[in-house]
Amino acid sequence: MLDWISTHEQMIYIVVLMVFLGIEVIGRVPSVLHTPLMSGANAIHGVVIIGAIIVMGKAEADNYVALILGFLAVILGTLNVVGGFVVTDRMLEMFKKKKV
Amino acid sequence: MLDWISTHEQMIYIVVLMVFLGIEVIGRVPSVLHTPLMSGANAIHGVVIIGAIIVMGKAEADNYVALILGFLAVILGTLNVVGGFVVTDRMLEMFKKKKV
Amino acid sequence: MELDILTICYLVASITFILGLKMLSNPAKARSGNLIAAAGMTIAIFATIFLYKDDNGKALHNYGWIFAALIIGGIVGTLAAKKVKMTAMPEMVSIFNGMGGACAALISIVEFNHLYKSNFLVKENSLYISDIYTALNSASHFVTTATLLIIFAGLIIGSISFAGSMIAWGKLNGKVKDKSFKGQHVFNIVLLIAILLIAAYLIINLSTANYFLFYVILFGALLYGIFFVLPIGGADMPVVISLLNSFTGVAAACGGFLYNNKAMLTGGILVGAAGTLLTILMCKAMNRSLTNVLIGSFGAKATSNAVSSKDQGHYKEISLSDTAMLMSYAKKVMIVPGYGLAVAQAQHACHELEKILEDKGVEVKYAIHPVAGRMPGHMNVLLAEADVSYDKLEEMEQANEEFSTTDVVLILGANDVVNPAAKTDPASPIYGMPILDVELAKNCIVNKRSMKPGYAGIENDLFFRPKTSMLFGDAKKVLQDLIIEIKNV
Amino acid sequence: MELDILTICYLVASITFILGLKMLSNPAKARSGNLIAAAGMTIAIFATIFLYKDDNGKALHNYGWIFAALIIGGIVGTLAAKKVKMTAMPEMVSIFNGMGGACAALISIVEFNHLYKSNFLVKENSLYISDIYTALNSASHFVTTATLLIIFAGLIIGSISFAGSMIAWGKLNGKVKDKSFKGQHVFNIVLLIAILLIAAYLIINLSTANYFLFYVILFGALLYGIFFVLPIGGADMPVVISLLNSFTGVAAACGGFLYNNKAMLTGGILVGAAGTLLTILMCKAMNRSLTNVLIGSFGAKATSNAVSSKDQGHYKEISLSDTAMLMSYAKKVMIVPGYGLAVAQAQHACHELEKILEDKGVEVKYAIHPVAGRMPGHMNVLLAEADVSYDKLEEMEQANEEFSTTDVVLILGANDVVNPAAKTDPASPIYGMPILDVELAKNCIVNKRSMKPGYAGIENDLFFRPKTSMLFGDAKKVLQDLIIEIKNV
Ligand SMILES: NC(=O)c1ccc[n+]([C@@H]2O[C@H](COP(=O)([O-])OP(=O)(O)OC[C@H]3O[C@@H](n4cnc5c(N)ncnc54)[C@H](OP(=O)(O)O)[C@@H]3O)[C@@H](O)[C@H]2O)c1
Ligand SMILES: NC(=O)c1ccc[n+]([C@@H]2O[C@H](COP(=O)([O-])OP(=O)(O)OC[C@H]3O[C@@H](n4cnc5c(N)ncnc54)[C@H](OP(=O)(O)O)[C@@H]3O)[C@@H](O)[C@H]2O)c1
Repeated sequence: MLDWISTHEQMIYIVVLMVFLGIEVIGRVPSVLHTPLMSGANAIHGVVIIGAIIVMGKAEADNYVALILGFLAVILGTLNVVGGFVVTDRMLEMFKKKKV
Repeated sequence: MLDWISTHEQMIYIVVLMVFLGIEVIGRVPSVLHTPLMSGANAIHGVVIIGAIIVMGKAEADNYVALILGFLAVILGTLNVVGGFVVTDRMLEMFKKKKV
Repeated sequence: MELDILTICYLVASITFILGLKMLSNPAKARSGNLIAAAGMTIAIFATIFLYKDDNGKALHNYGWIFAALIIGGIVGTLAAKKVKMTAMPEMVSIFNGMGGACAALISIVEFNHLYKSNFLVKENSLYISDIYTALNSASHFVTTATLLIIFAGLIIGSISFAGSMIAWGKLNGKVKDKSFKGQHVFNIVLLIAILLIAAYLIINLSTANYFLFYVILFGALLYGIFFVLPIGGADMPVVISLLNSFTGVAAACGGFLYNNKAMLTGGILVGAAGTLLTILMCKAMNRSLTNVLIGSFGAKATSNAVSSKDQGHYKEISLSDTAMLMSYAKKVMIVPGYGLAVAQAQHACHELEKILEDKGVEVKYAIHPVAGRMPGHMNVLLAEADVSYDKLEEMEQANEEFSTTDVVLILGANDVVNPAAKTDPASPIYGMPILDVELAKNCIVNKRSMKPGYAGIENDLFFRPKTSMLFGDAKKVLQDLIIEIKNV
Repeated sequence: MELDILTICYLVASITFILGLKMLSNPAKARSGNLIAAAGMTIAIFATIFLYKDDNGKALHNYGWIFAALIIGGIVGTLAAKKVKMTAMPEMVSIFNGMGGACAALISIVEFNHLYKSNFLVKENSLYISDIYTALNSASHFVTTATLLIIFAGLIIGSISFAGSMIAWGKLNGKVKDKSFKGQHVFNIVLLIAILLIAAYLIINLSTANYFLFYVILFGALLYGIFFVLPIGGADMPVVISLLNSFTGVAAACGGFLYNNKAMLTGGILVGAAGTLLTILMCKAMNRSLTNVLIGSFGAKATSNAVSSKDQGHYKEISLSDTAMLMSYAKKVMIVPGYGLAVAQAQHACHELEKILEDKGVEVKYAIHPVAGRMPGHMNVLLAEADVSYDKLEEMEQANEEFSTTDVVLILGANDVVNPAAKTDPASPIYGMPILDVELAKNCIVNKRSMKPGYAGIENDLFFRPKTSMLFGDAKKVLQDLIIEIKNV
């Protein structure tokens, strides 16, 4: 366990720092932006699609489980990413006049 | 050069994230706290003393240059750390009644 | 070389995620922030497809499949997101979030099979496992344990997020009703513990004998997701979705560990942290605690209150024609939209009323409470759909300044956000929530269908105040009739 | 095992640094933030001493020396920090900052010698180099290059920061005067480029023939540090110190790379980034740009202005006795302290005046401008030293609201912060800086020694306004006489 810490020291640092950043970064969001922000964040975690792509791309041609599940995973991931960003953009359209 | 990037990927990440954090974290400091904040930050970079200690602690008994310079370095580093934190604390004493 | 470019692409992606999220929390930059993050994501995806190499330097294959999937997902996603009605967007977000969770779970399943195969069956396949070994750039068989740990985490969190989101979605569009049986919370906790225990057991000694338990876990997690969300009141779904959202973030981060992929790791953790904070902020905005939302005691209290509450004093009603009179001869009218307006889908009628009054030379404005409706910005979105111009919408602060100079306030299906108890009654569940001071105006007309309470499930003194008069009926219907009346004035 | 604990200690330290800095930027938590960071630092230091192992598992030795140094530094540091006068604190900070820079530079020197020795001389020593190799956990002779790069960066930045801080210190306590010769900026730039070129050359091909150039670089860097700060106006030293502060941070970070030490790395970068932003914020507060401060065009303009400025209209003076009268019979008096009060060290006299007036039943308050004096919070610190109670100090916003109800405003050695030009004259260098609206008060008495301009070096219309009357003389002297007069009223 302990030695795992020092072998993964840098990983741990990255995680800790990201946590701080995640909190700092949205610290002062006005409540009217809560929904778009949620939706934007939702699109960002669609980055999981990268994993799906790797699974898919590594699957041997005979390994149908991997192929099919991977295929599904990529579709779902894309839905998350594309849908997420588009919906967010549409929401923010609503607020654009605010900016002026 | 390029391969240096991927060998030090995580280091680079840590640096980048720290930069963001450094900026985010003091984003909203009121101008009356500028000086104490500067002083506190000044104390924090005294962490360089760790390097001085390592130099000192590694120096072979016959290597006078290392010993003397290392010795000096540790003293200076300590000055930075101790002095820095104490001064900051004194400054902030001034503002303590503000808190109430 | 290619790998280095890939690294850089990932770094860029991570940075765009941070910047994007930062800008998303600032009204002026939100939209470009979203686009920046999207750009970063695109880079990361294509960089992965073309530059990724496993640790034996093998590039990815099955490009056909990958692009097919990308295109399908892309088209469906875009269409769904474009077609959805403004007011149904939280549902959409919930679905997309579920997709992400499912994606994470699927990855875990596949990786588990790989790991299992390569560890216990065909050793010739061990090339692959060595792969994970190095991927986790660590030594010792400890790896498998760590890998398993990550895989299980991804599976459990992902599944919960998926199942939960689906239920949340169902609730938002009314397909699923609030259900809860006695001691459900106990059941949930037990279920969760059971899942974790089995997982721990498998991680320590996985064998050909017990590997099927993996699927038990999968099933258990899905079940938990369902029971976790079922009892929570439909109005709290925005909060729940935001929470599940951060879950999915963590699930994605697990993938990041699994493939030692920084883009996934940073993106996932970032959303995990930000999502959690956002969830808390959302609760604050309605001033409630997260636990309060999850244990749903609020909803419970609501009903009880509603029942127990006796009609304290008497309220006066006002006829359509009188209302028409009052408004046509007013100098300034403020409209306070609330959840009811959304339910009645009366935004267009409302806009029409506004125009007619303006033609009569009446100044009309809208007073928007930050948590009016069922999601932050709900009213902005709703009215924007009926293209009410934005300069007519006033944030709570400005609005409260203007009420004193207002002749008539028309409250359309709003209740809690104009409940004086929030200021006067420390015992009230909404005590402390800033509200719209409609009482400052000369007259105050409230349209709702009955005297029933709103979301908070509490009586509203306002209705019994001298200045206030009730105009019962469905918002849409009432507005349409009102418009006719005004025309005839 | 020990190494793992060390890692954890470092992680803790890094976190305390982040938290500490975050809390330092929030008035309510600042002090505890400072203590938290200090605690983390202590942990990091002792963890290093006792747990550090080089890559051959050798622990540190020379404990005697180390502790001796720690004790000496600790005692001297504490005493210096405790004894220093409140108003001299920026000087102190400057010194300590210089120490840090020097420390970083020394480390680079020692490491360079090691590296040089082990690379070009006694090969038996190569144990040590392998050490650095692994320390940088990378392959290929590229390492030495990288190591050299880091060492040089640490040396150059550290030295600049050291020399610069010393000059800044000298300026703050008046030992060093502003000096600049024609084309100094060009000279500086050339010098810097030269340094970098030599460094680059050494990094690429270091040999027994050219290694002495290392010391040329050291010397050059020190020289640059001096010439960098010399021409900048003494009043801008707080900004300069803050900048050098972030330099030292980067220098520390170099050490972090060198020893692959996360505490140094994170701490250093954190300060580097935060310090840079802080520097910019400081400039904003006085609304100037950083370049403007560094190139010092401000100071230049100042003198020119001062010379060119003709006395526009006439001002009226007021006698001590009249002032005494006016104040004793006033209901409310506001005192506006400025840099002059600090120069005259008149804070105690000022406090006494306040007490006497209060005894006479006059309400006395202080109006504190955020950038009054020569460092942010200068006035707070100054008045606190004469223990003026804090409820008497009003921030600019509140103060501006109170002036209208004030009978007499007494301006003690303040000038720019009450200069109406900041609001009216777009051409003025201080245009846009928020100021204290002393003109709202019934009477306005200005104490300064002459009609000379202040920091910004510009005329002040206020002095020529009907409501204003001048009370010339050194603040301390004037106040003491004023007190006597008031006693005799
Ligand atoms: N904005 C958010 O992010 C968010 C999220 C979750 C919860 N909430 C909570 O939701 C509440 C929002 O307050 P609110 O005043 O907007 O809504 P509300 O307090 O829930 O009141 C809505 C009122 O509209 C009436 N109504 C329902 N359908 C109607 C129809 N067809 N025609 C006319 N009236 C109708 C209802 O009374 P009748 O049944 O008698 O008609 C109800 O009293 C707050 O308590 C807030 O905390 C907000
Ligand atoms: N606070 C910060 O962080 C900071 C840092 C750097 C620069 N600054 C700048 O410093 C300025 C501060 O404004 P300020 O109004 O406080 O100071 P100021 O504008 O510099 O004016 C100080 C005035 O005090 C008078 N004075 C000097 N010695 C005196 C003495 N012994 N007795 C009485 N009067 C004396 C001087 O006039 P006589 O010579 O005629 O007596 C001078 O006009 C601003 O321009 C600000 O931007 C502030």
